[in-house]
Amino acid sequence: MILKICIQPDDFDTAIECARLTEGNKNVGALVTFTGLCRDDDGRLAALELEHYPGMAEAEIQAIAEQVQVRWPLDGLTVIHRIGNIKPGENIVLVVTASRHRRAAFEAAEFLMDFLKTNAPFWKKEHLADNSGAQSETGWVSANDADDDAIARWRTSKKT
Amino acid sequence: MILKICIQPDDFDTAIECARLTEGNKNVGALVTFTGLCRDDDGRLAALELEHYPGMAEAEIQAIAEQVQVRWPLDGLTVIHRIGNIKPGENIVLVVTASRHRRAAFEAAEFLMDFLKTNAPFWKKEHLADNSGAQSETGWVSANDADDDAIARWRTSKKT
Amino acid sequence: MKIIYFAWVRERTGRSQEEVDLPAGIETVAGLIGWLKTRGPEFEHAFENERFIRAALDQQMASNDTPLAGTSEVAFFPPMTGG
Amino acid sequence: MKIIYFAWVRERTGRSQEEVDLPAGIETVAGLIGWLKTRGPEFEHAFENERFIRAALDQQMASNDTPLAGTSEVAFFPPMTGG
Repeated sequence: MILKICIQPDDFDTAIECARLTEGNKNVGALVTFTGLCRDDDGRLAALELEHYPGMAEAEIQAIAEQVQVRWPLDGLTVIHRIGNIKPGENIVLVVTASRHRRAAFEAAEFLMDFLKTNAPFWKKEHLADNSGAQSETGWVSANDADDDAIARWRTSKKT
Repeated sequence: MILKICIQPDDFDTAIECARLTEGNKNVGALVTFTGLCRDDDGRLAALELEHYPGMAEAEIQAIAEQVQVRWPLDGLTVIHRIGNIKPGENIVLVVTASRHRRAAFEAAEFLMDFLKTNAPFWKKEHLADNSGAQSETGWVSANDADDDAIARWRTSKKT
Repeated sequence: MKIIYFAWVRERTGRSQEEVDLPAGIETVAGLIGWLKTRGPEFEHAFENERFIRAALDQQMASNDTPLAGTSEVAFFPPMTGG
Repeated sequence: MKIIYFAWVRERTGRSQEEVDLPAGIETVAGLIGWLKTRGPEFEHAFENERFIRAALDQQMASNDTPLAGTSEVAFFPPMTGG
């Protein structure tokens, strides 16, 4: 099982990350990628600023990755999270999962994103295109209930 | 909503297909790709031969894509299925979904693959590396119950 | 009426497609399969286990009792295994 | 003891990290927050709604009643919003 966890200011190349998980392993039948991009919310947003807790952020992703490996048989797992200033249309996060079968690859990627959102210490601050727009006091994005609901479903019942 | 459905002998370039769905649309926050690859089953397999029913295969994928669009708000959906001779390690099928939020992108891609497997008229024939190995009469892959179970879950209950 | 065969149904019948003149009284998919099986051992073999045969009428999935009336293209094939 | 602040907790307290000497009797996360709030209006403001404050002790998530004993690094931050 290949595992790569990386927190970096630079953009990533999804094709290269996919190739890393499949090259030389012809037992991979399913490859799933999730890319989270910075939306501009119909022009409202100029940029996102991504802050993280160095050390703990890597450790939390590692802990989630370990849970993933217990639940699903994977051949490879890659998580890359960008930090710093990110403009609309740019990549924020990449998850790649490789497995023999599609169900494991899909569920592992979804689980990892759900827990990363709620458990990994990253924070987003919005910089607006037009400062007259409605905004929270300081621009920091609030955590949302949907993300808490997303992780709850993995606890209450195993997906079938 | 951008929709592309293609059945072709040639390989596809996932990066190009992703770019088609995100370029010029800064409201895409989530991009999911599923790539199905030809496994060699620990060296057992020399190649897969993919046969399809021209016309009906495209129409069935189109019908599944329409169901997907009713259930999830997508910005883009791409399905490419290869036919002909495919060697271990090579790509067979690509699904790309683009949406504002990750749940829609994940579920739409998974739903599309589940129904494509069961409803789209494609058939796989195995060519073995070593003909002495166990094999069904003619090498044609049998449909498996897990795939029928996979589509049943979308009918009996909406995933939360 | 045009009949198309795919995968092992094609291999067993030894043809990928053919034009047939249906005898009177053949009105459903099941009736057509029954008649095809009388045409020789290769058809007997292809359709010996009807549980593994799927049929489409003009590219729409059909069941055993779907009427053939108005159909110009019938396809027979095993359960799908794409993706 | 080292204290680190992130996101709007950092902005409100006006510092990203500091070394503090804990007064005697401060034994839990809740106790530490209570004491920090006595240090000035910027801390009062940062911790005014404790429902939105998360704490980690040596990079492990902690709750209000987690004991501080043996901790060298405490972090305070809002609920996570990565991904």
